Amino acid sequence: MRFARPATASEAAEMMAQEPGLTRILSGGTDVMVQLKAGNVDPALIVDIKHIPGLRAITPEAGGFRIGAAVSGAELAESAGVRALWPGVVEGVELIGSTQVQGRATMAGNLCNGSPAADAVPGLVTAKAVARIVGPRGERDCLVADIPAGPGKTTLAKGEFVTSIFLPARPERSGDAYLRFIPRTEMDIAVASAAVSLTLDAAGVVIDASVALGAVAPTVRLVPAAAEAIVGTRLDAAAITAMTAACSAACSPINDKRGTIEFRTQVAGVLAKRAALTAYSRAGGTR
Amino acid sequence: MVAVTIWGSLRRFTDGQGQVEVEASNFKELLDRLSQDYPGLKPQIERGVSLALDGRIYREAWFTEIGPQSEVVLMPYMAGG
Amino acid sequence: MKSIHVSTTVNGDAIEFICAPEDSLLDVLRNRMGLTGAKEGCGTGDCGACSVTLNGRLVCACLVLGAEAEGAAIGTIEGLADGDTLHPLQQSFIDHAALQCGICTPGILVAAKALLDRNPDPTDTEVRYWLAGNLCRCTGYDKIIHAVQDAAHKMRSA
Amino acid sequence: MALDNTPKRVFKVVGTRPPRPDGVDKVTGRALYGADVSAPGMLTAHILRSPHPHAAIVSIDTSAAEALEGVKAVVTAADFVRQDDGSLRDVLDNCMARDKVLYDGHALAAVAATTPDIAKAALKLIKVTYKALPHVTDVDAAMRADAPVVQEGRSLETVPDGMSQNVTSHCEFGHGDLAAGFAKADLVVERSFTTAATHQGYIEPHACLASMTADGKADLWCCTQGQYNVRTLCAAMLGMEASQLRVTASEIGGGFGGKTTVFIEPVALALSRKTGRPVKIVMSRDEVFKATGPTVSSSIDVKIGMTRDGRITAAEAHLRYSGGAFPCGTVDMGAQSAFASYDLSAVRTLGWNVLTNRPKEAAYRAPGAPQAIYAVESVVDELCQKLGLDPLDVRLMNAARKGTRSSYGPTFDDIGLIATLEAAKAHPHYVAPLATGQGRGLSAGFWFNFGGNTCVSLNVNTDGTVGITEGNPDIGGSRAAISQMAAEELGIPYDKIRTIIADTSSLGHNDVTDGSRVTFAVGLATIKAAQDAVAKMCSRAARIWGIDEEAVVWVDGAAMPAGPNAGKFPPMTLAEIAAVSFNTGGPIAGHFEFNADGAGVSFGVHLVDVEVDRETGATKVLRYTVFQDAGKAVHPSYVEGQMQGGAVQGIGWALNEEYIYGADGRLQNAGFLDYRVPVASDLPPIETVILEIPNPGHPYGVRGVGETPIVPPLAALSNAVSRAIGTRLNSLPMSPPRILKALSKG
Repeated sequence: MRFARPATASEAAEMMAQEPGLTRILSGGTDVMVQLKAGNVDPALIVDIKHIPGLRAITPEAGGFRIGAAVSGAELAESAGVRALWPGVVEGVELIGSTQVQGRATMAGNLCNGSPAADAVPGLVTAKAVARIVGPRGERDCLVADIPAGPGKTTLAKGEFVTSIFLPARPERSGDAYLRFIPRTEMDIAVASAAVSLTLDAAGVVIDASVALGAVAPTVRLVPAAAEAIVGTRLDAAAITAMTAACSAACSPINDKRGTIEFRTQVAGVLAKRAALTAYSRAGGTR
Repeated sequence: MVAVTIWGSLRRFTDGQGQVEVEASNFKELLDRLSQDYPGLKPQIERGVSLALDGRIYREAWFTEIGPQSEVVLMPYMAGG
Repeated sequence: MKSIHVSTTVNGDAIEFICAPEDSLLDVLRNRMGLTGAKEGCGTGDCGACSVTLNGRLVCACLVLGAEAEGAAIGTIEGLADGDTLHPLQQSFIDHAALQCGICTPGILVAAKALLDRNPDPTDTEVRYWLAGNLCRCTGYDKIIHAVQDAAHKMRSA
Repeated sequence: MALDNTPKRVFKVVGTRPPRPDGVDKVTGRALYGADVSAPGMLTAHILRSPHPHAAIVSIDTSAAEALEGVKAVVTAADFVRQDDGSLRDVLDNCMARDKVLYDGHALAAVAATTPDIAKAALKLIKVTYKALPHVTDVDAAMRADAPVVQEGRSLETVPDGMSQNVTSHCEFGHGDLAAGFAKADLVVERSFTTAATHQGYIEPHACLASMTADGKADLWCCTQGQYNVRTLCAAMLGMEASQLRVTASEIGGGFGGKTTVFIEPVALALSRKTGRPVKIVMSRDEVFKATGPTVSSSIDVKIGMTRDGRITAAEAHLRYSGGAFPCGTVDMGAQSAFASYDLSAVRTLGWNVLTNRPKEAAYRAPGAPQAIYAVESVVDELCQKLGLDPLDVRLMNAARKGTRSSYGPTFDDIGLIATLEAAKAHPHYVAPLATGQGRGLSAGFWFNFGGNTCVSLNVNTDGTVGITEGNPDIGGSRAAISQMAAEELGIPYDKIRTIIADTSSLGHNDVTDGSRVTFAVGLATIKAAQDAVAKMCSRAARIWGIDEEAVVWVDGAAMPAGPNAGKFPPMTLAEIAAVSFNTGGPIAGHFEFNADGAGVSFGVHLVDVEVDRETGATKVLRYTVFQDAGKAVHPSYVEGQMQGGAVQGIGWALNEEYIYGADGRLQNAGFLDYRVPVASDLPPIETVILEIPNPGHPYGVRGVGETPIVPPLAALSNAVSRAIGTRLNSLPMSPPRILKALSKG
């Protein structure tokens, strides 16, 4: 195994493209190091991207924020601006691991690890966040929702890696929230999770919504039917029931050591309901 | 004579009796006599037994004295955490 | 496998070491520097026994590569006391019997100091959530929370 | 000389909370644990483990591994002395599989190499040909006649004919006429329960460093609860004499019973013998989960009859425990402890141990008792609910007391159960209001407590300080408690005493730190060793004064002339006597060795409030109070610590901890991520109430306290959850999916 600390993104992409063996990006390292320890990956090259200029920066851009791929959860949590604009995204990132893991783990790493239970991803998906990707053939932008391809898999090509994630501006009276279920209060992987982002009109009626579920399908799942169920409502009981049902219907989870199909299906709906109510209140709505 | 209470699953080796009487003045004599009088108990005694004497549990202690009025209960050898 | 030469700072001392690319910072601290205060309880970031600070951030040393220490400032339990004067947290853990076997104690102290550096007056709930990544199997955490709070109180009134 | 042998009731040092002697080392990172030492020229070893739950080992070819550059030796079962004794053979076969691998993670070879990476690479070069065999991991399935047989020919003569060969032992306890008892009951409840295997979960993985020289002498450094037992086991497996093997116990990072045996220590010694170099082995966390002792898994039926006013008329329990792939006696202790809290005229418990393709059970805090008492206390609670009775009143009405014939045979002496129940009843927690969706549960618990073989030396230094050498690894502050008892007995300040833990060559045999024995038995031996030294100091003073040594008494740390000589000479303090010891006969030391008995049983009562999220099945523990009889709390902080730590391990067991096996027989959660021990944010403060009903078997009244606290939480939590959600779960852990499922049915 070789360890490299390139000075630029293009240099990093180049060395990964040229390496015939397995390569791994090291940003926070909280997933890669565990995989190395378990011996289930044996990369030929580890590329530390933390020293590439800009990758540890949070930069205001077009009313939103560009978040460098090496920004840790703890650093993101300290950014009052991002939290004010996208509180649900920040709370998702903050739920990744312990305080110690927060000191290292990154939003981009959480995305590129490809876990269907990744805490950062449902919020990013409902935010319509865009990842900037650098590869041997240059730079491209891609919706975060289009990056996960299945457990442990992404749509990134050989040599490509995420350099930043852009959280867009959003209209007034918008709010988002993320909730997950874990057996303990901390330190677990989500058994099911839900993110809801919505925008209200002046009367408190939902005019735009997005609902995404985690850990209930091979990738984080956007549930348009759940969003439709609440658009045009003030989250009355009937709307909530319809949204919950749409969420449960969208689930195709597995039975494993962390939870059953039945449990995940039911709890995903419960979490979506609770997240929607929080997002609604963050958007300034009163029911 | 000392009356020794044995535990239920050993009764098949004592002709069904839950309590047997043996001549003994200490733990060692008691175990020897039990093995002699009830050979079926021998494997268990060799694996190890504890002895409750008037409510106190002894794990080995051969020379622990047993009075004629003592309450003597045989128990499996115990190990803990 | 090519060894890497690393220059770093540990508890304020400039240190150089050679490590393999796959060595974790924990491996380096324990096996190359003889700093065995950070413990390996899991090697996967789930127990917190190897907590150290890396450029002021609380991290699990088992989830950091040794090579990443280049140019960084690392803080370990061995640097918590000021010479022969214990840090108030250390004294408080002894006074409140906040340790039994003590294997988790170095990690918890490093983590608790990182908390009090940021938040000198945390609530019990804040202490509990901050320390959720530090497993302790002996104490049930109760005396740990008391010890942290008492140290915080003493540090605030100092 | 005259020694005061009446139980002491006024204490100066015992009952205070001084700083522990190992405190500074442990808060500064200086304390040396199992993995913290190295030796010049040291090799590192790694162990090859079976991926199969059950397979015959057809062949092991180590030649390619041995040929790898940097590999210095490979060992397999062939490198150890085959044992005739069944239990020793089991320990050895668990360290290194001989003919069959019996569980996922079973060790079958080990490699010592110049670096850890080379050792790991070499493991991949060992070619093992397995013949896979059918496996069974569930205790009830393993009892069926057609179940795969884990080991043949292991059934004791106690097992009734016609059972599966997986049943290795059977026991029965109790007295009275069950049928008549049940006939008197107004209500009989019969329920079946299961509990998952749980791991002790100590944060320090097993680690050792072995060094054997060409003349056959060896040193072994390891984290263990009993260095003498390690010596006994390793010497037998290596064919060594005990005197040639010195075992030093490192500081120990938790044990809870799991470090009372050996796993890697004989392997490191064998590799060191083969290479002539020191060999270090440190287990990884997944090895700890896969191959070291979890507790038993269990399946239990309980039937209890009760009158309308709450009197238990008859009680019966059938317990099926599996201690994994080797015979295990834990069910005996479960069967004996199941009904220990009750005064019963008709009671019977039957137990069976069953082999499964799981790791060999190791003791875990009150082994066998939590499972049995969980089932019993759940049924008692259900009876209380159905009959509309207060669960504390019912327990008080039926409580075992002095003179009760216990369910396991002996008649109880002074025990603290009633006082403990009354303390719970009088506590504000018991009557605090509960909100909707919340529930309160309670349970009693019991442990026998052990004494055992103990040896202590006490040396009086010429400057008036004292060194104590004892032989039991300190897992929870025992060095402090022992120093306190010595200070009390000698009448000198606590900080004049330093207690250390001897290696096996420096002191006679001591049983492992188990069964809550140390503060009781080592404490007692320390008191006796102190009395031995005091007698010698009185004698020295008598000679200095020229009076009869019978006329000297020891008061407040000084020899005083007594009787006809009272007041004739000023008292001589310990320091003054010590200062002239070279002139008065040489160094002064006290010693005591014995096989302790009279440990005194221990009872506890736990109260817990929970709130259950009915939409997710999540349980939040809101309030928790532990009531326990400590006899006499020597260092109350560490007594509280035992009560709190045991309670939290029990909470983990009740709510989330479990060994999860797949249909393939492999352990699915061999790590702290998915083996979910409680974290700080899961818990409320754990309140404690220490009762002190003196143990007549100890001069200060001390009882062991360490094990009982893990017993009540299982049923206390289950009873609280059941009352909160209105339906009863009879299976542990009560994980959220199980609670949600119960709610959807209820």
